[in-house]
Amino acid sequence: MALESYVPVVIFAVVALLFPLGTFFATRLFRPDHPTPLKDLTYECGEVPEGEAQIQFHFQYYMFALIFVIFDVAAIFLLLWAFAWGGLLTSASPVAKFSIFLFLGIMFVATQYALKKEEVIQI
Amino acid sequence: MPEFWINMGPQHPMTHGLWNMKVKVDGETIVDAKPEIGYLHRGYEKIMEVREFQKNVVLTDRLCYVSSITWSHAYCLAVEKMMGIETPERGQWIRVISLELQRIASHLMWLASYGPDLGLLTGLLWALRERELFLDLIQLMSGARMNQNFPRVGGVRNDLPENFEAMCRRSIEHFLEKYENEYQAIFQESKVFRMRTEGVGKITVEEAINWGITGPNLRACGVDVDLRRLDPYETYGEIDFEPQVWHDGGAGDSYARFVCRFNELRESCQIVLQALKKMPKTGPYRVKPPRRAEGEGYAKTEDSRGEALFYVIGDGDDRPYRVKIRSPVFCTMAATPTLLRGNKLADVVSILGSVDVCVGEMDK
Amino acid sequence: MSAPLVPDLFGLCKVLTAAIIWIVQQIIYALAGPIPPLAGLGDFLGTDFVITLVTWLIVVTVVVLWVTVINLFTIMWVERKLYSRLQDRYGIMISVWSLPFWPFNRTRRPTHRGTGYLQNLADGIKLIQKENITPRNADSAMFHISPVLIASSTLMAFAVLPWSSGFYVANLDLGILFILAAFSLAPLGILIAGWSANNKYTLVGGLRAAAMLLSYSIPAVLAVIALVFFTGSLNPIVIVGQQDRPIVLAGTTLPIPAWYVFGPQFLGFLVFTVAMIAEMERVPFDIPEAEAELVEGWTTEYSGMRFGIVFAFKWLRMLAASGLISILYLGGWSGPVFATVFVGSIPIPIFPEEFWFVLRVYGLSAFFVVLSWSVPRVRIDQILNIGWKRLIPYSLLAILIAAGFRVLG
Amino acid sequence: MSALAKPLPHITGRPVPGVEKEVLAGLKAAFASKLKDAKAVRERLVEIVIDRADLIDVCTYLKNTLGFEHLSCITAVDWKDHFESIYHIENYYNGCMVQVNAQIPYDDPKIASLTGLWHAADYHEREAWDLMGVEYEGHPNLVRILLPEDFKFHPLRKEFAQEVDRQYISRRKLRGGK
Repeated sequence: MALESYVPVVIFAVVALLFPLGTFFATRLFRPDHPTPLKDLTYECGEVPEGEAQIQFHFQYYMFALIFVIFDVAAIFLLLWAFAWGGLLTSASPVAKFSIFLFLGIMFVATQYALKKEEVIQI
Repeated sequence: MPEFWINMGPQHPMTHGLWNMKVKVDGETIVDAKPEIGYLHRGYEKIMEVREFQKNVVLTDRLCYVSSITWSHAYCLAVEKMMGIETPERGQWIRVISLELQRIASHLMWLASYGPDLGLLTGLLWALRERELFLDLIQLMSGARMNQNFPRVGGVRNDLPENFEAMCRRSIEHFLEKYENEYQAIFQESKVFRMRTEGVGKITVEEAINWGITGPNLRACGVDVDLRRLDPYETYGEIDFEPQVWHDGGAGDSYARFVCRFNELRESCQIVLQALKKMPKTGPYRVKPPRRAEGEGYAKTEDSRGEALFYVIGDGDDRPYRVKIRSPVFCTMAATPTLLRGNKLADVVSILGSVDVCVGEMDK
Repeated sequence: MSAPLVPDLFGLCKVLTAAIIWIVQQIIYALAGPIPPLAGLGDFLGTDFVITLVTWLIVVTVVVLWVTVINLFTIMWVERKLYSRLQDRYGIMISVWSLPFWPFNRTRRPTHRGTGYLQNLADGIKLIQKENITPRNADSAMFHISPVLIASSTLMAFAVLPWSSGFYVANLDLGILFILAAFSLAPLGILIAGWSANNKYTLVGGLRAAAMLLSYSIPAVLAVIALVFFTGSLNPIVIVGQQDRPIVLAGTTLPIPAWYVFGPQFLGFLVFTVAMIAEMERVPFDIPEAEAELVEGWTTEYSGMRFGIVFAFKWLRMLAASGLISILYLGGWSGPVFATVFVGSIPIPIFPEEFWFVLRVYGLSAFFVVLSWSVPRVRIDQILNIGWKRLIPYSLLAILIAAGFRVLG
Repeated sequence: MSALAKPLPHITGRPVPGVEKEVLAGLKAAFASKLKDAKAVRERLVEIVIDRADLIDVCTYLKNTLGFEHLSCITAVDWKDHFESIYHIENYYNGCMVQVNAQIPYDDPKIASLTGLWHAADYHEREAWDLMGVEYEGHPNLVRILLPEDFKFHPLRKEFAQEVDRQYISRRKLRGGK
C-alpha cells in the first residue's frame, strides 16, 4: 500500500523534530544563563531601540503572497497534467493532446503582459 | 504605519568606524536619512593648541590611520606656509612619492571595505593582500607601517633608503598586473557589481558643489577638479598626470565614484614612477624650521578622500594659536541624506561604501 | 553503471536489529525464571511490529547522523577551505594532527598545521557553551519555535533523498515533490523568526526571505513539471534509473550518458539551479541575511546554539539542493565504473553508487561556493525581478519545449 | 575682470595665473568702503576682512558674480577680545581661494548663517557653534554635532581650560548612575 511507505517518513519527522529540540535542551547543561536587562535589550547597533518593529508592514510584501497563490494553483494543475500526459499521448483525441499548448500559451502571454505592466517589482 | 527608523551604527558592519546612520524606510525605500557623528571626537583642534608645531605631526598622523601621510603632510604644508619656509626640492619629491604611495594604500583599503559591503569578501582579502606591498614600501621609506610620522615641518623625516626605486618599481609592476587581471575581473567587469552600483546614489553637479563634496566623489560627477593640478603644491606642477574624471553618462552614481577611485590607483602608480624618474638624486631633504612663528597659513591638498584643508594661526608662541581641520568626509557626510533618499535599503552600503567614509578624520 | 554499497538499508538494519533484539530476548528469558512476567515482555520484543519499529528508528538515526555529522561537517570544511584558497589564504587549520596529545606535537594548545577538519567541531563546542539570549520584547514562544521549524523542515528533505539505489529512508512516488515541499516550509519559519524577535533587522530580513523564497519556489516547481513530461514520475530512484543509459540519437548510440541536462531539459536545468541557489540563500541571493545592511538579517537575535543550528542548516539546504539537482538532471548516482571485489561471497563495489553521488553533490556544492565567493550580492528588487521576469517565463518556456518534444517524439 | 564676471562654461581644472589681482580688484570695486582690509596674500589667495553685517552681501557677490561656488571651510577663531568667523571660498574655474574674515564682537557672538547660499555651511556652522559658541542666525538646525547634546561648554574658546573644567562624560553618569 502506498500509505505504508510513509511510515518511515513519519518516524523521520519525529526524529527530525527531536534533533534540534534535543540540541537546545542539551546545551542547557553547558551554557551559562545570566539574563540582565541590558543584555535582553533588542539589538539595535548599540543604540537604545526606538519604536516598535512589529508594525503593519508595507502592502507590497503581501502582493507576493497573492501572486504566489495564483501560480501555485497553476503549478498544481500543470503537475497533474504532466502526469497524465503520457496517457493522453496514446489517446487519439487531438483536443486532449493539444489543449495544453493553448493553456500554456495563454499563461505565457498573460505572464508577459502582467510583468510588462508591472514595470518595476517594488518592495 | 509602515515607516520606521533603522539605526545603522555605531555597531554595524556597514559603518567602518563609529558613527550612526539613521535611515527612515518605507518598506524597502529610503524616505529620509540622518547621519549622527561625533562618536570618535577626540578634540584634535584643542589638543593641538597646547603642543608645539613639530609635535603636532604625530597627532595629525592619527587623524585617519588609513592615510596618515596625506594628513600630516597637509598640516606640515600649512605650518610651512605660515612660517614662510619652503622644503628643499628633493624633500618635495620624496613627499610626492610618499603621498601617492599612501593614496594607493588608502584607496586599496577603500576597495577592500567596499567588497564586503556588497557581499564580496574575496575583494577584501585580495585588496588587503596588495595593500601589504605598499605598506611595505612605506615602511621601507619611513620605518613604520601605519602612523608613520614621516612628513616634518620643513621637509621629511629621512631620505629615501637605498634601492628604494628598484623595489618601488617591482611592487608597482606586480600590483598593476594584479590590477589589470584580478581586480578588473572581480569588480569592474562583474555584471552583478554593476547592477548594484549603477544608477544608485545619484547627485547632480550643482548639488555636489553646493554640498561641498570634493575629491573623487566630485570628479565622479564630471567636474574636472583636482587640487594637485588646480592649485599645485609640492612638485605636482612638474608631473604630467591626468585627474580621473567621469565623462560618460550617468554621472554621479556609485559606479562613477567607484571608477574614479579605481582608476586613481593606476594613475597614482604612474605618478610615483614619474616622480622616481624626475627627482634629483641627491640633495637636502629638510630645512630647519623656526621654533616660533606668527601669522596664518592655510594649505589645501588633495587627500585620498577629497579636499583636506589645514588652517593654522600662530601668535608668536612655539605652538599654534588655532588649528582648523577641514575634513572632506565631514562635508560629504552632510550630503549623504541627499544621496540616499529614494534609494533602496540595500543601497545604503553601496552608496556609503563608494563615498569612502573615514571616521577618524570626520570626527576629528 | 555501478552497484550500491548499501543495497538495502532497511534490510541491513533489520538483520542488525533482529540480532540485537535476539540477544536482549535471551537476557530477558534468562531473567524470566525468577520474575515470570518478563517472559511476556520478551515475547513482545520478538514481534514483527517491534522489530520493524526499532529498525526504522535505527535507519532514521543512521541517515540523520550520516547527514548531520558526516556530510554537514565535511561540506562546511570544504566550503571554508575552498573559499580560503580562493582568497589566497590558508583558512582553517585545526585538525586531528594538530591536537596537543600526539607524541610529535607536545604543545599546550592545538597547533596550526593541520587541514582544519576539526575547526567546525571546535566552533560547535564553542557555540554550545554560549548563552542563549532571548530579547525582552520578543514573542518568546514563536522565537523559540522557529529555529526548530527551520531545522526540522530542512532535515525532512533527507527523509526521501536517496544517496544511492539502496541507501535511503523512504522510497516515495512523490519524493521530489516532498523535498520541494520540505524546502518551502522554511520561509514560514524564517518569517516567524523575523517577526517574533521584534527587531527591525530581523523583520526586514524575514520579510525579504519570505518574498524571495516564495518567488523562487515557483520556477523550481515549474522546472520540475517540465521534467515530469519526460519522466512521468516523481520518484527519485525511477528518475535516476531513466538516466542510467547512453544517449541514443538518430539510431546511433553516443558515448554520452543520457542525463536530462543533455537534451531539451537544459533550460529547465538552468532555471532550477538558479532557483535552488536562491532557495539555499547563498550569495548572490543571500539578501535575507545581507550582513552589510541588516547585520545578520533574520538570525540577528539568535545566539548560542540556536544561532549555530540555524546557521549550519544553510549547509544542509545546500546539500539537499545539490542532491536534488544531481538526481534530476545529472544522473544521480549512475557511475561509469563497475568493479567489485569479493570478500568471501559478498560483492563489494570499489566505486559504489554512493561515491558517485557524493562526488556529484560535493562538486555542485563546490561550484556554488566558488560562485558565491566571487560575485557581490544582488539587491532585493533585482532578485525579485530576476525571479518573476526571467525565471518564470523561462520555466514556462521549458514546459512548452518539454511538451513539444514529447509530442514530436 | 570681464572673464570673471560670468563663470566660464567649462571647468578646465587648471589654474589661471594672476587671477588673485582680478578678484581683488572686483571685490574692491563692489565693496570699496565695506572692506576693512583686502590683500592678495600669495598666488591664488585673497584675504579680506569685513564686518559681520556685510557677510551675506559679500558672499552672494562672490558666489553669483565671481563664480566662487565652493564653500570649503568655516572657521571660528577666538581672539580673546573678539571672535572671527573665517570663510574659505574657492573658485573651481581658476583655482583662486578667497578668505573672508568676518569680525564678531565678543559679547554678542552672532553672525548670519550662510546655509541659504551653500548647503555645505550646514555642518560647518554646526561644528563652529558646537566648539566655539558662535551662533549662526538663521541656521535651520543649530545643535551640537560632535559633542554630546548635554555638554555645557564650547571647548575651543580660550577661556575653556583643558585641565580645570573637564567634564567627565560617562554613559553611566548620563543615565543617572554613579
